[in-house]
Amino acid sequence: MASYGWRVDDLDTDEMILNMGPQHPSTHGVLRLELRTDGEVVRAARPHIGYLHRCFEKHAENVDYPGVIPYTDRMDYVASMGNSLGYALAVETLLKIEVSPYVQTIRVIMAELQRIASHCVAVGTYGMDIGAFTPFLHLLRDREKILDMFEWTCGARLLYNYNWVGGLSHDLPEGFVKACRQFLREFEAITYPELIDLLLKNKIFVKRTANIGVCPVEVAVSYDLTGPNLRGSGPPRDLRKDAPYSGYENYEFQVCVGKGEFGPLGSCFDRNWVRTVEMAESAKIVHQALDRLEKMERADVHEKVPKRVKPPKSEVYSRSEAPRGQLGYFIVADGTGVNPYRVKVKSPCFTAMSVFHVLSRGMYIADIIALIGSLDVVLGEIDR
Amino acid sequence: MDLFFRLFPEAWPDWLRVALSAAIPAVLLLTFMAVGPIVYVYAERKIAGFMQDRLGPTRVGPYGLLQTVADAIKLMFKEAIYPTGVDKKLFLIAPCLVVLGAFLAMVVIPFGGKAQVADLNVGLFYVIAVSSLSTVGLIMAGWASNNKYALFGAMRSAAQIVSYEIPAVMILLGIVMIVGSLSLQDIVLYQEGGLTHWLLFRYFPIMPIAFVIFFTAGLAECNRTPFDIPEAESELVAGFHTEYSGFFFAMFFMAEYTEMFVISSVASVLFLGGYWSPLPNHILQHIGPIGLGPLWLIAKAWFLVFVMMWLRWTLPRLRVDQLMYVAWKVLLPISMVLVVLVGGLLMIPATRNGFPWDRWVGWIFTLVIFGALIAWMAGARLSKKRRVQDLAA
Amino acid sequence: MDAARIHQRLSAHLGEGAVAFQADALQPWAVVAPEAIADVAAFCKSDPELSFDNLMCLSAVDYPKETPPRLELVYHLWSYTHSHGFVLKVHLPRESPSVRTVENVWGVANWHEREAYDMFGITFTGHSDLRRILLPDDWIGYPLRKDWVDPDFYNGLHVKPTPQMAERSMAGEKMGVGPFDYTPPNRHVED
Amino acid sequence: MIQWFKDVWEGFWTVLVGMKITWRHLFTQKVTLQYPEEKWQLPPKSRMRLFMKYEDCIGCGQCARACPVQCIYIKADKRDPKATPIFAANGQPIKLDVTVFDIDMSLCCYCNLCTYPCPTDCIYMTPEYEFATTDLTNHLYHFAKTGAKFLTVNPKAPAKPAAPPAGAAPAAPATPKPAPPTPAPPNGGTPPAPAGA
Repeated sequence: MASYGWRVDDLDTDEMILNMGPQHPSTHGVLRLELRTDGEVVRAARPHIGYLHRCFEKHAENVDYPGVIPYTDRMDYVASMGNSLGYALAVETLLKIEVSPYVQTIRVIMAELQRIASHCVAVGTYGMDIGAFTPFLHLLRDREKILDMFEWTCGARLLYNYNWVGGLSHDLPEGFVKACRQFLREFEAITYPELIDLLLKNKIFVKRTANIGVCPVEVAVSYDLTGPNLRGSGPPRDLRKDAPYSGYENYEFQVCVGKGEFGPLGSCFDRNWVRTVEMAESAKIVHQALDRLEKMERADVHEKVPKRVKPPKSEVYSRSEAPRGQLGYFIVADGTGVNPYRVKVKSPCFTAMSVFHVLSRGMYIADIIALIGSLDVVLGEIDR
Repeated sequence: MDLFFRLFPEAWPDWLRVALSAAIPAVLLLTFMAVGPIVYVYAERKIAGFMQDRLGPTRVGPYGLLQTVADAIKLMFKEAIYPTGVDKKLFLIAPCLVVLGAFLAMVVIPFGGKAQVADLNVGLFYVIAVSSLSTVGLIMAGWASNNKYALFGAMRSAAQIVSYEIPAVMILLGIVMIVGSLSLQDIVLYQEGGLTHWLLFRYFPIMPIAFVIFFTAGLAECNRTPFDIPEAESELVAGFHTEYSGFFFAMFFMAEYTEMFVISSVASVLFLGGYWSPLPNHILQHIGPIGLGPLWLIAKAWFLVFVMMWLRWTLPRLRVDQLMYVAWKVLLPISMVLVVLVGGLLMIPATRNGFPWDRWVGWIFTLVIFGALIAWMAGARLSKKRRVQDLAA
Repeated sequence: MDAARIHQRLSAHLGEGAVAFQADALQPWAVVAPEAIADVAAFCKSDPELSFDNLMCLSAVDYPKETPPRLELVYHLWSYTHSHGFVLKVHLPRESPSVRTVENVWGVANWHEREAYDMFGITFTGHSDLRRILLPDDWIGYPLRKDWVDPDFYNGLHVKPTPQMAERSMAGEKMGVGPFDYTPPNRHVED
Repeated sequence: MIQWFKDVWEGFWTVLVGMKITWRHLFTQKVTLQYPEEKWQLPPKSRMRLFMKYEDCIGCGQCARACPVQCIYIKADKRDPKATPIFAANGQPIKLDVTVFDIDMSLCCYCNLCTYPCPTDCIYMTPEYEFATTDLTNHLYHFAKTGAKFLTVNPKAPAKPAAPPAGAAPAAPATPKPAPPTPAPPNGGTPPAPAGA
């Protein structure tokens, strides 16, 4: 047969720029991904962020110290109790205030309940990204119970302004301890095992997530992945154990680490597995905290709240373990004004997204969505 | 069709009589198939809701019954937008082809002894040929709507439907070898005599596996989870029908649900004994003069449609290359082995009519399954208290 | 290893004058010369004794009123192996601040530096793709500097309600919500 | 080869396990709340809409200063000392005449920071959440009203027995804080009436 003079590789198709987002059903908020795809395989990906930028740091310089807390709630709107706790701890180290153990225990209860609620959303939406719609709604049904508890305590369901500088805005209502125990029993008995069977042990889910988006430990540490993203790749790095704050040292719980059962360690499945197991650990912590609370007498939650917050001229970088990773506040106080001089937030999702272009080379388009879901990014926190 | 043919007087010219006798069942089928999706969409949303601990549509009409009627009317009057750069002719023909592909297969489905539009003696062959017609429509829709996501969806659906027809055809080969004829009417007549004679329980461990493979291939045929990759919501927004709106979107919707009913009815004809009632020697087969054949076929088909919906709200979605892996590396080898086994068993005179234990295994199998379902239904009480405050009480 | 010994180790490596040490702050820091930051960072990471393998946070702070007015880059480092932390600072002039990038040492610096460039105008030489990360690409000016004034228009849209608009709306006049009209947030604009 | 069989069996078995769970959820208690018919009683402390009892406001502006989004606007001018002294419910003498007290609920971030510094607890958040309007400017509530009846005798004065409070606020079901009534918006939505001195 006469050869036609062209060789096979002349025939390669040219690559196509595919725009995914900012209006896309599964980018967890307003994120635009510019993908250079060759057929189904992604050659290079470039995330564009900034669509949800609300100048948190500029606002923080124009409002007084307690006034910043409603703004911190709006950063990671899925786990806002964690944000305000981080900020309150930072300003308390500036003012050198030591909060009473009663308030510390309530803060731990609220932070851990918020962790369960946030991981419910994270694992639920991750299931929906892969296609399983039902686990998402089951988890949301239980998250509603946690939001009820928050509303019962401090009046708001999503953005609480509950952790104040030096104390809390409201005390726990009567019957809270009993209701919380009952909810946790139900969560551990029904929701958690069902989630494991319905979603995590499902062969299709395992096949879809087990060996994609594998992030080795050096890349994770170099790109400053923290929280479940880092623990999914192996090292048991958890701030609640390494640098305990707000009374975390007197609760025992394990640091959940990715095991790499179904594929290489550090895959999307492991990150998601860590989040699921962490929910059970948080439930254990809340049980212990409730026991501690019952043995304690009720202190006034406004006791250490200063009338006027004017810290001396100093700066501090304080870290706390938010559900999505290590949330750091770098606060510079100039000692004169009532407003903070500079507040810089190191948000865990911001650094998690920065590793995206490294992990996403050579993936399918369906896996890109799985990767974003497993990194569990919230665009409110990335764009601040 | 020949039933109506004798109705018309001989005096009329033949072509008119054939046309009329074909028109009446066609119109009947068309209305049945047009009403079908209205029921299926409502059933799907209600079942999805109940499986996710919520109520599903309850507002429009009593218990939300008129919800899909409202949707249909809305889609009828909504403006069908044609984005710029759309290939107008292809854009319009595509939904028609997809709907056509779904409807044509209804012609050979035997609803009763004589209640069948046309008893083609190549029935099965015709069904397979027609059901791949909708693939052409999908690709045309994806290509014509000038949208990268739609193109992805179209390419994926082409690869998926083509590669899932081969395991389905292999299984049909096994059935045809047992029954000896391609006509669906003969296949159903062969399964007369109650539950134990159904082909599902023939050569017991082999045919249930064949049924599962045929059902999975059918799922992939009509793009249902876990194979709904062409219109994967989370990646491709809506796949090939992203750009469609108004009545054309309704046509795609109708085609999908009709295809589901067609696949289920073909599966129930081949494996679950078509219009025969499960009880032996014609109990419940007809009450007085009225034959319950169509009722039985539709009941079995709707149970299979329920299983499809049940799967949709349980399983995540496969990736494209895993889809191909399942088709070529899992379903195909097993179905080839099954065909060889069935062929061998037919050759041996002893097992000419199935294994000796086929008879009583049928009853035990169904009782076990329905018993388990009822048992799980019992242990389903979740806590009644909806708000946390009443947890404390 | 506490901060003082880390400082000794650094100044031992770099020669005495390069690293000024501030001990009495809440978290003691060391000031490094702008041109020396690249190899200080490389040394911090590679040295087995320090092994700061994690750049926790890179922030920029603007001090216009200090003498001499400066832009400060603050590197918060952490070592997972020894679990100790340290703070490095770099003082930059406010006019055209530029410093070497540390992206090759810690990958996360890529996005932190892009944000510092976006908000403060600090150019990082050697950075892989230095462009604005949070603000739109055609935004003029660097908003987080202390002497930042909100522009009145951005691509024809009002950014700030003019005092007259606020008065007219407070007086009850219904401002039309057109593409360029602006319904001010009904607030008193104290002059 | 064995792995292939294990995969196929696991694939089939986990599908069945998943189906069992969803089948059971078909018959569990549903959680849907039919909103207009069934309404949930919000907990008393829930922060929905701000209300200000004009009779108790001494015009100090603490709430406006504490608000992070500056959505409270107060205009108050001196009362002439000769007029009859008036008092708030908790005995605070009212020395300023509040002419404009507007809260722009479209700006409010519901953070409840304004209720704490108020000396007379006259501003508080009520659990009433159904105040959607068609026009955004209707969310600008004006609490300053002209015909307000103030307490002319100091309720906390030790000598005389405390006169019953004037009950000027419209009666409504009781809610949190010192049992203040939930209000209908006094003249919400209408442009500010010319504030008389």
